[in-house]
Amino acid sequence: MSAQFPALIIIVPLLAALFVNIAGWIRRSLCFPTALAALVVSFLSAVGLMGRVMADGDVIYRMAGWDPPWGIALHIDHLNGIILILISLVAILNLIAHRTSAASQFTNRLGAFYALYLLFVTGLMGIVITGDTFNLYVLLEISSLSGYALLGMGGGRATLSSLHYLFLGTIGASFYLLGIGYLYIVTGSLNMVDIAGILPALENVAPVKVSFILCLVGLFIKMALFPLHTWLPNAYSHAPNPAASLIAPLTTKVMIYIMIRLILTVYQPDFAFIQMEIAEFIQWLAVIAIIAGSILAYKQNRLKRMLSYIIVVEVGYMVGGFWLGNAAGMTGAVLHVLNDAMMTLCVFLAAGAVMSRVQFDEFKHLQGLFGKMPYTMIAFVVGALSIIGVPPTCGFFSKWYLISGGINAGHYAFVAALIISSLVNVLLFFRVIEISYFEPFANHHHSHNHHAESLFQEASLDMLVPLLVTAGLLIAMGIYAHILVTQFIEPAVLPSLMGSL
Amino acid sequence: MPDLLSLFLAKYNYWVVIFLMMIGLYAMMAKNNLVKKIIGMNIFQTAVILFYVSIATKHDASIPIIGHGHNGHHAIHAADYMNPLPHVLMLTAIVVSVATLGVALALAVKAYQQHDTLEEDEIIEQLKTDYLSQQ
Amino acid sequence: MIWQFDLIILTLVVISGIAAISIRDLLGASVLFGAYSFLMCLAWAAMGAVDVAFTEASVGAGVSTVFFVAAVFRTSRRSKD
Amino acid sequence: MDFPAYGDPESPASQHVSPYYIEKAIEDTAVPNLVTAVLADYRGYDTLFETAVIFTAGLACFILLRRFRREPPQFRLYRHLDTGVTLIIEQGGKEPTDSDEFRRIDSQWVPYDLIMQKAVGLVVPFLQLFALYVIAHGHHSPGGGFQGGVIFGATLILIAISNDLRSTTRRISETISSKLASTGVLIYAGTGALCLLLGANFLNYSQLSKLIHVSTVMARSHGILLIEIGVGLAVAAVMIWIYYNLVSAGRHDEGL
Repeated sequence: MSAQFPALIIIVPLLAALFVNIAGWIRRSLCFPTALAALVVSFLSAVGLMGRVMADGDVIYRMAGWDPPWGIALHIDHLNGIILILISLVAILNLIAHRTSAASQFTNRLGAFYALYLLFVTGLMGIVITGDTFNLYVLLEISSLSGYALLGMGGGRATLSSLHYLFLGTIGASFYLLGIGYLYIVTGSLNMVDIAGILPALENVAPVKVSFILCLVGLFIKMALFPLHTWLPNAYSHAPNPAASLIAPLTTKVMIYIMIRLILTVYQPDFAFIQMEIAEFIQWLAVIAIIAGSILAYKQNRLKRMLSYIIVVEVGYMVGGFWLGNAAGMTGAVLHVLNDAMMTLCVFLAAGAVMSRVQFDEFKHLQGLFGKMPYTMIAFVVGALSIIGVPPTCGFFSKWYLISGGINAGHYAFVAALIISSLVNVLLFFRVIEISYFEPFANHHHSHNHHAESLFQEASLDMLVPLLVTAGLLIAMGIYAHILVTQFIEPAVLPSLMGSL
Repeated sequence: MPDLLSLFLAKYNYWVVIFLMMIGLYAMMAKNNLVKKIIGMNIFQTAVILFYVSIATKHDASIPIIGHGHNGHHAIHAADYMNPLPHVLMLTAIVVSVATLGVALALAVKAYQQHDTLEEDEIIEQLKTDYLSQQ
Repeated sequence: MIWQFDLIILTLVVISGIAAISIRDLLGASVLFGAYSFLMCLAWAAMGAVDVAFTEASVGAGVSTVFFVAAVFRTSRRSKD
Repeated sequence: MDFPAYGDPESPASQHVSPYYIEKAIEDTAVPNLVTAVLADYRGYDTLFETAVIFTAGLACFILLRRFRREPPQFRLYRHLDTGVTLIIEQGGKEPTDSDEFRRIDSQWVPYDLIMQKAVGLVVPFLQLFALYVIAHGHHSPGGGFQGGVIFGATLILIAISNDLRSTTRRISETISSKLASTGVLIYAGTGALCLLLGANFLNYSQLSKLIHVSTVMARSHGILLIEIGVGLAVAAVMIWIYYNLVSAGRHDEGL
């Protein structure tokens, strides 16, 4: 059965999504267990697959038995193996955490919600696992469409911001499609490895350059790099919590994965960093993203909105670090993809737990939370420390790699931007922690409600356990950062660098 | 001048694609009405599809369906049939575009239910006044 | 594939595309978008992509237009631009 | 300009991968329509997710628009069929039953059109037959599950437009269309999973020959037919599902 792990990772959540949709009409109580079981199977397959990659090297799964480049092949190496585990883990933790709040929010539409949840995860896993450029586009659209629906469910601003996200996301995906079209014109192939074999021999590089730029612009829109970030804060901060804390940690990170995959596997670092002559420009773009994102985050007065702007900053870290083009920078970027997904999950889950009790996430409503929900706030503080980059947590280590990459490359502006944004993060989170720790619990938003005092307490257990597990993982990933780097990330990043630079 | 004209004619498919993409992008950026933006989005997507379809054509080739009576006695020459692969990809892309259209229209109808208008600036105005009244 | 035929259809495609985004009546815009899709389907059929053309005829000119009309029916017909 | 000219048979796009499909598709799958062969077999994994995209769109429209809370309307409109007079019954008034004499109508500007109803009633069976033909004949002519499914869905939408929304929701309720959509994708993914259980890779239809006793090539051809049926079912169901939600803005009471 282990030969079928790559198919199982994708197919089990897809089948479960279909069952859950039917179950939603018949017995709603079946939805959650089915979804959980499917994601656990997916997670275990991903772990098993990673074991195979570690033991025997890259795994290639030929869909329908056709050899690439004629058929579609799934290609798993160290890089996407670890990201597959990450995606399924985040999806499981968030699913458990929002079991009760989803059941109370979506009532009649619960089956559809879980089906979309699973389709979103299927789409992301499919993007990560596939070795075919066009298949990537189809799965990108699955995850995007389910994402628009999940984000647009909330009332108020959510609808319009989701529609904006849809417009920009469609433009981004169409640019990507056009990019691989140009690549197809000159190579005649869609398989990533096959294209990589053809590209170096081409004399005619203009279409390749055009295709690279088009793919990059499309992905920059989808990953919300600074000037193209406008859809993100609105879409994430107004979305319902169960959806926001799934989509916020994963979408941008998977888009960055696509960029890394295209550069490492398809276009080759040599072409991307040296021949294209845009590395400098993109590094500066990343610096601007980091600084501008930090400033915008500072101006917010709502928790989820502030966290959304921090995502924009983190995208700047990863893009900038990767485009430094040296081993430390790329290792840092990949490590930060893993860490940032977990820490974003941690803070969004904490925000969701707070909002499950307080209903609002403006800073002024957060007073006295430490006394009322200590465990939630401890987890929030761990997440905050990790985003700031304080040593025992994992955020420190990826920042360390990013900074040393910046110093190696001699790009001191990037280093300075990293340090400044870390300081701004200190201010940002200290402000939240100060309000929630030092200011006494104010009764003003409950004064009209006599039961408020008794209702207002620590978050429910099924929300608290995944939250604390996530916080624990942040520390564990920090302590075992060197294992992550030497066992998983360096085998993924270094060989492609050796070949070219 | 004839050179330029022949250059244009040999590659006019690219020009039409670019022109349609610009129409689509213009509608998405400059138009204020949500349904207009959605129409623009669809035009943008069909432009990409046109691009793929046009790279599949071959002069003096037939449609990619192998005729009846062909039972393997004589070899099939690839140059006699058009390239089927872009057609396959674009079938998928059309499906994706109608799916996106459905979701976009659903969001537009939902926005209309909330704000009673399809004009984007009026919706944003309403959201701003709501936000200020909350403060 | 006859290039004169192609060129005429593509010109009509461009014209109906521009018309669809510039007309003020949204119901008219929906119908013009249907015409745009149908002309596009002709262009693809002329390029030999019969399956794609068939799909566009049923999806773009058929169901998409119905969806547009349904959405316009539920919202408003007027547009400021 | 470094781009290949329009219609150039020597362009790299037509040289590397695609000649294999053109020359080998009949040998491998016994399907003369190359597009169907590539779509459903060589790149069947793409098509599975293409169907899943449509399913996602159906779910998305449902979850965004559906309102289960039913507010009774301010008034209902009934038309006296013989005279064409429209009755406006305020809330709480005595409503006539649907009969040959009176009929509930949705809004005043949608005219009751006998010719339209009867004509649609006449053509719909033929259209549905054509849709089934398109699904089944995708191996040999343009068409296939997706196109046939859309046409089938469109015939149901046609009934909804020519009569009223209720006449379609009575036949195919929302629940059924949702379940059918799931079932359609399930047929596709299930066929793939069956191949997986028979010991081959996912979607490798040649393994179906163990079950139906034909050659592996014909097994691929039959496998393609099976998944086309799944696609057709899913697409037809999703099209009417989306239409229900869009046209009634999620209330499913009245429509175009």
